[in-house]
Amino acid sequence: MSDVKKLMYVNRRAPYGTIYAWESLEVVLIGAAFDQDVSLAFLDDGVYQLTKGQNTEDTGMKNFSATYAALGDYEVTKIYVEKDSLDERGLLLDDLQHLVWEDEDEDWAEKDSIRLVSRAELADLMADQDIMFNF
Amino acid sequence: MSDVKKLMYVNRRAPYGTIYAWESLEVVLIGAAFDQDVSLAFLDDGVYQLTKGQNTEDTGMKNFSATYAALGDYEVTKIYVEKDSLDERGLLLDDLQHLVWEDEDEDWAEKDSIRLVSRAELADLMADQDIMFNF
Amino acid sequence: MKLTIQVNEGPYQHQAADSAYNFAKAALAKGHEIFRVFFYHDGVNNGTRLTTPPQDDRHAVDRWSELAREYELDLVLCVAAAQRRGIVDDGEAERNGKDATNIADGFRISGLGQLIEGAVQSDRLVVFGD
Amino acid sequence: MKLTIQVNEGPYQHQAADSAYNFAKAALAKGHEIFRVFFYHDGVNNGTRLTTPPQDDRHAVDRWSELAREYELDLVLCVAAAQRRGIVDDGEAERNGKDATNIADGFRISGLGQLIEGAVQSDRLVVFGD
Amino acid sequence: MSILHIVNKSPYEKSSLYTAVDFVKDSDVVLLIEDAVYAAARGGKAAEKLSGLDISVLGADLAARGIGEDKLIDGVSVVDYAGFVDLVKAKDSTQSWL
Amino acid sequence: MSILHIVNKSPYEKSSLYTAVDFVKDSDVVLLIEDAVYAAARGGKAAEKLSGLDISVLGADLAARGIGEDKLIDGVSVVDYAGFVDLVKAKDSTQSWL
Repeated sequence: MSDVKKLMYVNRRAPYGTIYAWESLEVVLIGAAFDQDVSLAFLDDGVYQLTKGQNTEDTGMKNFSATYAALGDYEVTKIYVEKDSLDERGLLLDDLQHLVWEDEDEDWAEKDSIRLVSRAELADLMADQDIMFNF
Repeated sequence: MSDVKKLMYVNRRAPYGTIYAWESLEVVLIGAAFDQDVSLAFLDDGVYQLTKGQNTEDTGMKNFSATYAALGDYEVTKIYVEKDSLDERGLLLDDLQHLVWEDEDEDWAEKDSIRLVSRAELADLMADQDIMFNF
Repeated sequence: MKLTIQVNEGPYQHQAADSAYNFAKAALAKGHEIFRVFFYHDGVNNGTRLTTPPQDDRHAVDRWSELAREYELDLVLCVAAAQRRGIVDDGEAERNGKDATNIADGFRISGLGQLIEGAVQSDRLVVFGD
Repeated sequence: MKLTIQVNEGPYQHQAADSAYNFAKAALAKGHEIFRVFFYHDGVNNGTRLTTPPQDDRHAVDRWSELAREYELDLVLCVAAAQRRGIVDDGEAERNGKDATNIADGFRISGLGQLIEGAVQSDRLVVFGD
Repeated sequence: MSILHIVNKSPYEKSSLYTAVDFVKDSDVVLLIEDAVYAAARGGKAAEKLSGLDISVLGADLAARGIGEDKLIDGVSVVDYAGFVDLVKAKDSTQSWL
Repeated sequence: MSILHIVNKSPYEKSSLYTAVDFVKDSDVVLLIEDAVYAAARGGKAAEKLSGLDISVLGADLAARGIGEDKLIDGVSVVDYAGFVDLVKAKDSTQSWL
């Protein structure tokens, strides 16, 4: 499988204020069909994309937050959340949705998709990518 | 002249990276015909709009910096530049264009249009406006 | 209260376009008068009838058109900004030799003076942008 | 080197659209191959033929069309983004019941898969945005 | 005269809020909308910038971002769009810190 | 593998540059384009963030903003668009800190 590349979607924007979060999630869903080695990184205001309890009703905008929970079904299982960004914003891991995937190799055991990483760890992961998508 | 309002154009963006600086200057030129009490404020990255020596040739973009020098002819004579913004960017007044206007009441004496102000002074000026234009 | 509203960004990309619409609707519901809504910069992109958003999303253009119909709103697209972004009515198409128009119902194209006039004639100017 | 270029912003409002064009031109001049230019988000607004910038300014749309003609570039507008912003070709007009089209010469509308494919098939992806 | 200062950008992404607060006078109100509502979330580093100011936050934008009113710093008022309109009327002018 | 970090926003307006520099490794290059070129101007508060990094700046964008090369901090390289292309080729991947 030498033609499998490492793709990372780098999410640094809050949802709703701009469309970048939503339209980049659309890329991830389409990209899942390409059988590449995919990961998502959330840092800076991007961590806000994953918060629980989003209700857009009074803004008239479309609520797309439920889509993140479907990522496991698309075999997108590596979701890196950068810890400093959470800390700066007063967020805890528990403020984010609990995203999981089912591991086919372990009798469909449910596993966490979100992996908390430091800036240094995320930098190492980025250095290892073939392609980074920025929105 | 009770129908004369105080209008302030508040410029906080760098030129060229986005079109806001250029298109807001277009508003100022058109607005000059309305015989209101007009002033311009430059703060944050807006102070970059007034820098000398802009040459856009290699970017392919239109250089509109010469237009600022024409503001005096449009009777736009109050140009407030916020000093903290200059300091933070390492800019001196001498890095900006020398903008002038001719005072009809004093035999067309040439006077400086740019007035350096502190944040507190600019806040006082803003509090005194009827309308502020933001771009 | 008489209001002029300025919209600096296009639909969908920035929430500014949504905020402006929601604010306008609330002001009208409270009985205030909207003298004019002036679309500037990418804001002119709110005035194209060629938009087809997903069916489960709001239609950012049509709802302005509907609000304009209901309240006889004056929705003005800046001509200079519209020319740069390709928003065209019959007059502009003829002037600039374009083979199509895309302006939406309830919008008109006019000069920047309309923004100044709106601001001066109104009690308040409220700006929505990026 | 084989390149895919992604453009996230429309013409004039953000320099991103200019930077992408200047970068593309320089890469072609050096003999590199541009596999695809993918216009996403407001970037699809680079592909409307209804634009009429001031005569003393660059024509941000026409120069892409000319570059495409000279180098047989593949200029792709994302269909989902184009529907939200009102960029329409013949097929889209028919599908969505629109009475006009505005797509410019040398551009085509296609799916997001074209971005992924471009990135995977190329040696580098370079993104220009806000 | 009094000003309604409207801020719509996240303080973690853009400097607008930090500039805006330097220009707020005693009779003014700061209204946080869109991504600026994050500034009023308790525990965030930006929250301290708001202390001592008369702050309103648009409820629709808080809800969209999943920020419960129990997570706000003390003393901020939550308003709906009608309340936004009332604030515009109550102050003599508006300034949008874009 | 090495990364070309592309930054295009003013450090005085947006936080992108401050985040980007946290992710730069020894083999990486930071390229400043558009409004990010202001970061490399001597005397500005953002300049110190660049010390110790391999910095290139797009000359066309410096000239547009009236920043002479004599006003740049020490050690930065000025490149044209062709040099931008060379940097993309020289590094294994690119990351645009939008």
